Amino acid sequence: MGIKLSENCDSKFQSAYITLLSAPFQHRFIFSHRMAAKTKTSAQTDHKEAAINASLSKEDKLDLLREMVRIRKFEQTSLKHYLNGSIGGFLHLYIGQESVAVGSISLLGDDDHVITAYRDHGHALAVGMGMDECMAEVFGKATGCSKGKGGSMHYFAPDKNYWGGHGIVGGQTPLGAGLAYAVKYQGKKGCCLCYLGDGAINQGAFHEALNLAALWDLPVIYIIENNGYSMGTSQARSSAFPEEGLAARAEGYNMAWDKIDGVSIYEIRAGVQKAVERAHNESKPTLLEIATYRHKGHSVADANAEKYRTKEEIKTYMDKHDPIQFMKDDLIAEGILTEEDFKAMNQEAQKEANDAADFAIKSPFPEESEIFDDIYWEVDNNTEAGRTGRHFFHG
Amino acid sequence: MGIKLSENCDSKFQSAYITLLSAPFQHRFIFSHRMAAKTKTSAQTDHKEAAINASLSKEDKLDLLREMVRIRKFEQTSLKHYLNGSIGGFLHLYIGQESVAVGSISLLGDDDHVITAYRDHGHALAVGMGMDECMAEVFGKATGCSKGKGGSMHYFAPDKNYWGGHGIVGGQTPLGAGLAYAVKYQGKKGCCLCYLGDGAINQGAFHEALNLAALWDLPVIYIIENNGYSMGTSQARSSAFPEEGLAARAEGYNMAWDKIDGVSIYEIRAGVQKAVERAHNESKPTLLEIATYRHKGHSVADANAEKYRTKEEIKTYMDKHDPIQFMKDDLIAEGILTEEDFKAMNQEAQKEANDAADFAIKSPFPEESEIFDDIYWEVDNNTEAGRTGRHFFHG
Amino acid sequence: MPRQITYREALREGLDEELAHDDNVVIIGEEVAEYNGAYKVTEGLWEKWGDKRLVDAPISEAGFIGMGIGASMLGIRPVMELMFYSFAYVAFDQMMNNAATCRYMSGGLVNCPIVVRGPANGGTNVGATHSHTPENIFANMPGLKVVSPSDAYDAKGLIKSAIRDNDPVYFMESTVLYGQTAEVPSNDELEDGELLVPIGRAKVKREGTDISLIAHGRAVITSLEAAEILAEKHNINAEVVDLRSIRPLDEQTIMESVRKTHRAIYIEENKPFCGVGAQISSMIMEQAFDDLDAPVLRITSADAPAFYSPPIEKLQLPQADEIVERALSIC
Amino acid sequence: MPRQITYREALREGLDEELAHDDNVVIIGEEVAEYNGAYKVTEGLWEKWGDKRLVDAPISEAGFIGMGIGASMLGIRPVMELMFYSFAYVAFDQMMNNAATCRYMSGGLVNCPIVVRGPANGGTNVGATHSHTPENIFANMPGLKVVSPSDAYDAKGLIKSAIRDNDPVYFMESTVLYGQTAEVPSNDELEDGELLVPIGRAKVKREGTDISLIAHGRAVITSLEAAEILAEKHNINAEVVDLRSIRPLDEQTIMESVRKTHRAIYIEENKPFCGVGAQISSMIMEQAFDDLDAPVLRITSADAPAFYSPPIEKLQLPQADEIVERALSIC
Ligand SMILES: Cc1ncc(C[n+]2csc(CCOP(=O)(O)OP(=O)(O)O)c2C)c(N)n1
Ligand SMILES: Cc1ncc(C[n+]2csc(CCOP(=O)(O)OP(=O)(O)O)c2C)c(N)n1
Ligand SMILES: [Mg+2]
Ligand SMILES: [Mg+2]
Repeated sequence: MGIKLSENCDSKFQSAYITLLSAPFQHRFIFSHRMAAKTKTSAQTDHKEAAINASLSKEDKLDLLREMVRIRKFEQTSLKHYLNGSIGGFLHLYIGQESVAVGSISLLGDDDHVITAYRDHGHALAVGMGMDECMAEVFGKATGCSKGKGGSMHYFAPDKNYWGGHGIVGGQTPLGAGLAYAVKYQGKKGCCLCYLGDGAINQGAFHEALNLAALWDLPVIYIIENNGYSMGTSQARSSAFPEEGLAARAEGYNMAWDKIDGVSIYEIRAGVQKAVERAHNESKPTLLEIATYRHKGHSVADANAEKYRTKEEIKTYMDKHDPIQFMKDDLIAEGILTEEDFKAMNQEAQKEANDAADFAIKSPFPEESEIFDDIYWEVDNNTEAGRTGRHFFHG
Repeated sequence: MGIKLSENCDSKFQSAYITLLSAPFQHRFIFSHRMAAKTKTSAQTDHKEAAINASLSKEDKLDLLREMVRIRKFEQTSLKHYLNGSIGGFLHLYIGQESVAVGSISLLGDDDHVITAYRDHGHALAVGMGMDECMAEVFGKATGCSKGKGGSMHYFAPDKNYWGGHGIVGGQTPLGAGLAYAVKYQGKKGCCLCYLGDGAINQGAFHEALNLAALWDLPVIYIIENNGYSMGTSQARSSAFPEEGLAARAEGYNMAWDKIDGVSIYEIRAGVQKAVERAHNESKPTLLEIATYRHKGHSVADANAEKYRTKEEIKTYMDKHDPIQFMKDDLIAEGILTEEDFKAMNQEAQKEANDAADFAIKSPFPEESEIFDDIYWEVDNNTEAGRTGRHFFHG
Repeated sequence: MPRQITYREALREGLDEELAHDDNVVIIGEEVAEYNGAYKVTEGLWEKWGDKRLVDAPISEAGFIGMGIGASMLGIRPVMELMFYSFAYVAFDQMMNNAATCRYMSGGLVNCPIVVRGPANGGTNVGATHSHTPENIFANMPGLKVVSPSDAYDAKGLIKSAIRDNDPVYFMESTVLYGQTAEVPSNDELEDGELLVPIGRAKVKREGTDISLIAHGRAVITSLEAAEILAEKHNINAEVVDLRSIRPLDEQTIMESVRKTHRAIYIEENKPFCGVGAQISSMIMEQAFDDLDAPVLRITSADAPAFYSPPIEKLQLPQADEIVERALSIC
Repeated sequence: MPRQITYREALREGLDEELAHDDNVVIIGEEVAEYNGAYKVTEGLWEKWGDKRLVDAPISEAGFIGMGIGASMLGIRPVMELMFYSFAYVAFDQMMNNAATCRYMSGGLVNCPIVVRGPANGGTNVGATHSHTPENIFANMPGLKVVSPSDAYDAKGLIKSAIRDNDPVYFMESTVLYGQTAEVPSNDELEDGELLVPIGRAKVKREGTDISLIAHGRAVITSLEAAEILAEKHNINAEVVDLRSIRPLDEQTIMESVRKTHRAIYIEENKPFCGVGAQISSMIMEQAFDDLDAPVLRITSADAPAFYSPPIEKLQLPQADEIVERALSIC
């Protein structure tokens, strides 16, 4: 029944981990969530030696780390400007989860596509969007990637095969199936990575999308970024699931699935690569669950971030399960990175983020006249159809 | 993982059955659907000897058969009047599936509730609604159970714990969870049987309801009446599912599940009883899949009923897997029924159905003035709230 | 003799021509392929075009319509059938958010050339859940287009335009009209070789001078009946205007008619509260207040869920008699 | 000194009192219990009432609202929180069909005393998907009630009435108003010992003679501001009418006001096409045509998805200045 991909669901991770935690937290985390401590295990080494990772050059590895660091600096910088009042609305930071977007997106080619939820900055930078346009967007500036119309939750870059940034929980999951459908329809060898949260798995649209993907052999890979919480609700309080975890829901659709420990970008790359190959070669979907953790609150406005999670838990994750630390230590051990290099990398990324903030600050707000642009393609392009009939109404 | 209740998923049923079928049909029925031929097997005998069945008196058994026969005659009679033009709209007949409603509902007590989809006549009669009010409803008469307002798809009898009759596929499944929620909230030892079709399992609302039921330990029993088709689409063309069948989707929610062969009302009673006990004693949900078959088209208007299914297939089911035939033969073998008795039972039921049709025909249509009744409780009851403000508008 | 075909055939021809016109057009919906469509609109198309172009979907409207929206972003042109438009309610978020707002939220980087079509009408004794008429609801949302043809000619011409349109078009038909015939020229009779009716242009179905009966969908037919009675029995010459497209809206044709007749009634099978008629009548009164000799009236479906019982349900819908009576009250 | 509390506190008091008043009242929603509510409306209630009465739900709006509807049929009185009313769109079928039509389709055997509440507003830079205002959409459906309080007094009085109402009530709040205070008497100051505001009665928030500014929700506040400017700068005495309840509707108070002032503007944060204002203005013009000295005008949110950028989004909403300007155009 179903196809359980690998037996790397190493129970030692889980039990080792659980002993670190306070009792109520154990209750909440029961079953599915696990991340390795940053000390390497043989399993980690295995992933690093997987073909997709073994072929990485020294520069490739440094690039992966750099990408994660860039995301973190971007997020820390946007946080700063949110706290000083320059940014409003929602700001859902990706800090702690960087390995997921960077690791998985690093595997993609020209006919592969990406779509995600509102916690979308990491994926945006990983697909190659610039910090300037991303930062300007959260500031609501005309120079933003969505001209200030979408905001933090709604980044798009179709030229980079990046289809958003979606605010309605689970709403992007049928779209992800659709992108895969299009790729297949057009006879291309490609796939779509569609990310969602652990809370999002309980939206009906996701279930419908899973069935369609499995039934029609769509090359879509659903990646549950399981950070243990949907806002203040732990996974155990929002989802019923079997011992094997959330991804095991795939069994009901006879769909391949796997669980991945997100602390290691190597494990992510090794695991996601199998799914990408399945999509490319067999046009089959996969459901992946990647254990990860968000260091910050649900959004910057989350006043309870240290209430529903113990300080101890947060500290444990930050100290022992941080994917950046983990890779940094690994590259130092491998001898291709020094503490100095790492510092320089951080400084560079920080400078880039600061420059982006300066760019955003200096950029103009959109014009009032733009309110009625970008609603209808036909109007924007001043076609015959766009000129026929009244498209907009006042009261 | 999950709880597979029993090992009665007897592969011999399936393979024995499949050899009866033409090749395309085999393709369509691959995996999940199975019903026993009407000759008894030891498995059947086992079910008959289950405590819940062993305790049945001779009269009880005849009552079960009579109930199925009543449903069939009701349906055949409504069909006749649809074909002669007295009934319009949709008419989804339950012919062939009678054992499901009768067998499962026969197990219920005062605090147990029932809700189903639009193929709702069988359940209505099984909970004890009268043929007159049911027949008058399809005729759109004022004497109908819903005063002619709901029609064939929307029978209700709250006094009999029967909560409809729902036309939107899957729409009743959260309601079923809600009825169970109420029973539990009020501290009663009861449950809700919520029926749905094999096509309905792909509605998002059902998936959300499954998660809620499992997460919150709601005493709801979802019964998939798997008749192999949703309209003209076979189960294999609408659902992705593992070898174990549709009910195995419960695994993803760590929910108990089982598959039942619907040809035998004993098997249904034995299987559903376990779920009822689980609901009553542990307040836990169950997902059941009952293999069954509809002899007629999706609705009477289904012009293709003999296109998407071969005539041979339909004949096989009618001849070899009909639950009424099956029970009749069994009771004759047991020596508590004769061919004569059965004939009399049919005649009696036919007379009751004919009388109901006469009642319906003679009944008046509703009055135009009733259009604005039964919309707001407060208006109907002429309360202060119902008299405050304008509730209805004309153009 | 001019060619007469049914509304159903007209739609089918339109779909067939667009399948031929653009390889990216794909028709997806419940029972649209092997079953030939629940209402036989797609009859024969699966046989002709095969599995790739006609796809039977599971009963997962949110899933497959959302999928279509995603595919449309990459250039596929999905034409989704809702067996009943009422089932849009389980796909509502996909249709209101993803189809309507992605363009805006991306600052114009994305567009969704999807068509969602199906019957949106009451009057067939299928009960309240199957009789919704959500023209007003979808037209409320900027980014969406809502079209509602009342005859075979427009059904063909508009479905073709809808499929070629680069914005989401929600195309609302009527099961009651599927069997109605109208004159629809074959392509070789046409100068351009095909029939494209622009979205956003109303049609004066009957010229008149005394009162404007403005309507969409099947209510146009009822209005034409009423106009005949008004002419024959009451010597009142009513003009009948068919919106055809609700958004974009042909305001000009409406206003020209009203400025000529000085009286108007909006007729629709939509429910009254915040219905299409509320919008149109309020627009007319705002813009042509001094041209009006009487308030604009509205005739809608009864403000109640659909009644199953056939004789009563009929009374819930706008009737020609009622139109006549109310027209007389202001003429 | 009269007691001043915030809109948020007023809602909380109302919920708390109803939890005490009826054991069948249960509050269900995302983050309503342990987290104290995303907007802190339910703060402290879980601590006080425990797991049975305050229930944190998974992100399954169709599932848990549908569940609430089912439970309400058996006498439970669920008060469901939508974190944003925009999320109603994933539960739309449950809210439009199951809650609204089961009573009708059962010939009156069933009723659904459910409340679905949450903020339905734009103006907080959260983008188009989170800024829907579906008052018009739900009020379109007979069987539903739609309520929209504009101040703390009404928030408390109406939520209590909504919970006691035996029909489904969709209760639309505003995050922008949560922090606003108003005078709300404590129960011991009240004759009946509690504050119940009837659903279906509008409130004249400011008496005037020259023009009626009719509004609901936060637009009432904007209208009051405009009325002050009109009085101070233009010597125009505007009457401000707060609908409070959109369906049922207090037509009488509206008409009385308009018959007195002969001029009216409807102001709302709803979108224009088939918005609440379309309904009200069309009703006024139909019924009071001869009493009007000018057409009824409408001021709504801009007819575009919500713009994220804060300074532009503000311009999308009705402004006091705009109301003043348009009032002057007809006074
Ligand atoms: C349909 C819907 N319901 C509720 C919300 C509000 N909301 C936004 S994010 C969120 C939590 C989602 O958690 P999860 O899926 O685990 O993702 P994470 O935030 O952890 O990345 C909620 C409840 C929403 N945006 N959409
Ligand atoms: C949301 C929704 N989509 C589509 C339909 C139309 N429809 C009614 S019944 C049906 C088939 C359902 O099949 P299944 O669930 O297997 O039940 P069965 O008819 O076999 O009892 C369809 C597609 C509907 N009523 N509701
Ligand atoms: Mg999460
Ligand atoms: Mg079926």
